[in-house]
Amino acid sequence: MGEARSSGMRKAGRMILMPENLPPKIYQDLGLTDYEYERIVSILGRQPNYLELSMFSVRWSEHCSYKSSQKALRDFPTEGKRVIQGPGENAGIFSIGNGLAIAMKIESHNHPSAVEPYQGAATGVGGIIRDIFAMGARPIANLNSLRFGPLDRPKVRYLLEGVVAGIGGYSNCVGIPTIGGEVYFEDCYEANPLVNAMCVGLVKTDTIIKSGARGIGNKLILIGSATGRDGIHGATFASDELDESSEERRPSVQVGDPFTEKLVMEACLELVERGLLVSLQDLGAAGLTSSSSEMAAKGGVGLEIDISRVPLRGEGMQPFEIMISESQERMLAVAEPDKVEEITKVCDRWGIRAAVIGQVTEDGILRVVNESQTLAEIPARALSQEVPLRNLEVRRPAYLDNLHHYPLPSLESEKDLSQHMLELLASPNLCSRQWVYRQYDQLVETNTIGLPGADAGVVRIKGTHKALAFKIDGNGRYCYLDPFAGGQIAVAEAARNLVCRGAQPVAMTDCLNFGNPEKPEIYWQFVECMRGMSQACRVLGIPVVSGNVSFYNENFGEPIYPTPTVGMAGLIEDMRWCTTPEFKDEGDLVVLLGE
Amino acid sequence: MSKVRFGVIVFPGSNCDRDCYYVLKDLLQVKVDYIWHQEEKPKGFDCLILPGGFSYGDYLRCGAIARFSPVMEFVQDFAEQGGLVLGICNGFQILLECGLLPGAMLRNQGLKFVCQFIYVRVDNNQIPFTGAAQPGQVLQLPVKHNEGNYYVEEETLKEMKRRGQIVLRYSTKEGVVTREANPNGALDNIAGICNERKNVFGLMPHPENSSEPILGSQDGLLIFKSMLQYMEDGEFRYGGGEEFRYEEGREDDLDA
Amino acid sequence: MKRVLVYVTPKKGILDPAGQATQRALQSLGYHEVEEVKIGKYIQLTIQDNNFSESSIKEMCSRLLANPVIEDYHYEVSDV
Amino acid sequence: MKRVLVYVTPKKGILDPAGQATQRALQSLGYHEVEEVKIGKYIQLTIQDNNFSESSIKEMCSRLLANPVIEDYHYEVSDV
Ligand SMILES: Nc1ncnc2c1ncn2[C@@H]1O[C@H](COP(=O)(O)OP(=O)(O)O)[C@@H](O)[C@H]1O
Repeated sequence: MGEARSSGMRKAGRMILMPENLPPKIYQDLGLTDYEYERIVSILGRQPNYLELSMFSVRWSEHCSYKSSQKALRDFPTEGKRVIQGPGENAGIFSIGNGLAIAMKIESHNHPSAVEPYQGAATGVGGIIRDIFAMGARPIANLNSLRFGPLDRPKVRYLLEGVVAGIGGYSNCVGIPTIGGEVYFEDCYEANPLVNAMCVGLVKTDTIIKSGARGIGNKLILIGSATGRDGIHGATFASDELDESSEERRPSVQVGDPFTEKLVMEACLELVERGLLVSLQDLGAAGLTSSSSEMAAKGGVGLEIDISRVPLRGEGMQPFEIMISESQERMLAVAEPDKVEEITKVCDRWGIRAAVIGQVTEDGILRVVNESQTLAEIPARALSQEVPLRNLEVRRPAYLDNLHHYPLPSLESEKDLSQHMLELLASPNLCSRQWVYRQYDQLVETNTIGLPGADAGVVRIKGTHKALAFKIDGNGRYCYLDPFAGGQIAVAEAARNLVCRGAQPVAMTDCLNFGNPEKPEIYWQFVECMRGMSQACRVLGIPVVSGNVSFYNENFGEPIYPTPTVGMAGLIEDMRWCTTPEFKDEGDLVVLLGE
Repeated sequence: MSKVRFGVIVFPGSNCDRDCYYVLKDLLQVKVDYIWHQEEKPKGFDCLILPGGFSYGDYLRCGAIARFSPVMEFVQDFAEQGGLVLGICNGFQILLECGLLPGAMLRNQGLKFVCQFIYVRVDNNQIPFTGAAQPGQVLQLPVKHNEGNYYVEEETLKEMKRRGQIVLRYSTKEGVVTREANPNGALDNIAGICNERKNVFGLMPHPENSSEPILGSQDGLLIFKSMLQYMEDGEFRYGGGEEFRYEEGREDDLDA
Repeated sequence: MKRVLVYVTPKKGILDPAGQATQRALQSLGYHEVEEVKIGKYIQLTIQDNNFSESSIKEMCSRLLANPVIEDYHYEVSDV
Repeated sequence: MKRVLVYVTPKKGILDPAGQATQRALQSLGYHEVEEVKIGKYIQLTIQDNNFSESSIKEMCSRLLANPVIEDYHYEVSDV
């Protein structure tokens, strides 16, 4: 409260909020529509300046705002007796009894992995890990779901090798076992591979921390790496006037630093454990803009950020660059002023930076200042939650009619059958995945009682009799042929895989990979898939606790198959009940269940 | 409860520290504490463990930066006074970098991280870290590393053999040392070595990740139990002689 | 025979975690004069004279030896 | 300011798996003229003038930047 600005200062500051002479329609270059721009003007009651416009453009991007998918996503069942936190936080959480809970989430990093497979995949893993420890949970397992083009193309091999090495490089270094995943090869993913990373963490129910900022006068602390020009998108600086720097100075590919992540993770978990934080949030897409507006909106408060206090890595960074940078390995925390010293000590001990960059205010405004100069003032709630939702058209794609009358070639003789069997076994889509998971540390933390290679990965929970099985599944081909049934199958398959390990499926997370939703056929696929998945979840009684949507997975207008990925958790009450797939003894009966 | 007290050193980026701690505390129920990398004079420890993980991200070279941690002077002194020092994976790399053990690690021959269960044959059970093993006993342990391709100059290798410093070698389940059993290209299938005095031991496989039947193998426990047994016996009844005679172990011609 | 020395360095503005960690390590060893460390690759190629061409060298660099999205490279040619 | 360029290379006779793999990769991309590839590190140090000394550079190299068991190094100094 001590540092709340006097109204005099605020007025003086407001002077510079007058729009600079921005080129007309610069908002279009930033990816905003006419309608969205009008909304921004009416929210602010004036024209936005460039910084404000940049902040809106990244926060209201599809990636951050879910403006095309929000409505459809409401269909998912998200409640259940175990659910502690449904979608909407950094990760979903469900209870497993004994005062313990599991946080889980999936995230896609498809486009970055297509450009730089190692770093793209690595930073994808880094992002999802931060989502988990942002809830105060210690990550206990990673999984991943991968899709590539056919393996006979050198470029595809390069992507596959890089992605797998990147996933391993990051999770192995942070020290989280990768216990499962899937990888498929299909033409439609050739130029647009899918890299979905899932992380699960264990948390005591009474130390769960959330992102909503609280307590007027509390400090806003930026923890971790310095901020550079990472991931600032090309589209963001298209205007002549503002683009004095060369493209070279603005790398949009990010390099992961798993070592720093490990230190940031340990520091944050220690801070949470010792009760030093009020709230915690990771910095992901749209960097400070997104995380601060979410923290403020969720807490029903305002936040003031002084960009002069943000530790920087790049020289001469502009305010908008600081506010939208996607530099990795950073977290944002709110803490009471008298805890700041202690927090700094903990971070120092772990060898990472903690900088007080602002404070919680009463007025609901996200205010960006540079020392005493106000640079931006935006109602946090509007920025975070009032993006105009899109009403997209749906149309059943014409290809379905042809496909449904496709003549399936018939198998002729017995000889054919064994030949086909051999071909199937040798197919990259069915053969052993050992080549992949051998590159992942599956064992660190000494909990992995079900290794990759069987239906689902299993970790035991030390100090209890319990274990948890996790599986990630999806089948783009089915969804392409029938998105509704494909969605159902994805959920059912994950559930079956868990049951095969003796686990009761209890919660789900998902990652919905689709083409351009502005095409009615694609949006139809999306809506149908969602319907199928939701229905399967309802029937099986499995709530969805978190998820992620990735649109625009296309290459030169050719969309990928609709590919929802399902990540599911199953509870094994007694780890001795955990089952394995192999035939055990000679003479045992073999029984086929189902139709 | 045993009086022996273990210390597990925590470097920035260590990630098997908690695993070692768990095995000692919960499975073997012995006294164990973490030692922070910045501590210069920790007191009252009988055995030290440098755990696996990625100290300093393994940037530059595995173990290269960690070896300069303030705690490392203490480790050196401790070793010089005959204290038991165990380095696992990254810990082994740190021991190599600081010269407590001879040789260096190159990248795996396959250029990829390898995580899998392998077999190692105990070629010397006369040291404090393998005393509980039978001669030539085969252990099933996991490896998980990028740089486990052990290298040492030929002259030194000869000396090491003469003194019985080659302790573990990658082998088949039956204990035959073959090229196929070698997961990383290590010279002579070397998986674990000790110093001349036999009180410093480094190995690439992870005994702490294989110390319980439910995790697939409990062979790793043997390493920790050997150390404990040695400490409790309170005397050096192993590996005294200058010339070490390896048990006749089978070995395919690795040079072929 | 030609000897080609290729130098691959992290692009400006791209994070170089190994360089940062090494710089901190040098500082804590007492070399406070070290302001910055960048770590790249140093690749020595031995190439047959008869098939040598600068344009293939450039190709090798941009296709395989360096990743142009995050790395810069330059090279030097000499006879051996 | 001084710029010190440090070149760290695999010692003669030491296996260089990364170099070998790169050579094979170049061959399979059609660059059959490539006879040998060796991969080392290229480290750029920026050092304050007033505390600069060659002997510290040598120390940094032999203590930290290179591992004498498997690596050689050389360096070049220039003003910036
Ligand atoms: N990308 C990956 N990461 C980790 N493990 C993987 C990956 N791909 C496949 N696996 C593992 O390989 C095994 C076989 O994979 P898959 O054939 O997809 O399983 P399923 O037929 O049960 O769906 C599984 O245990 C799976 O966890």
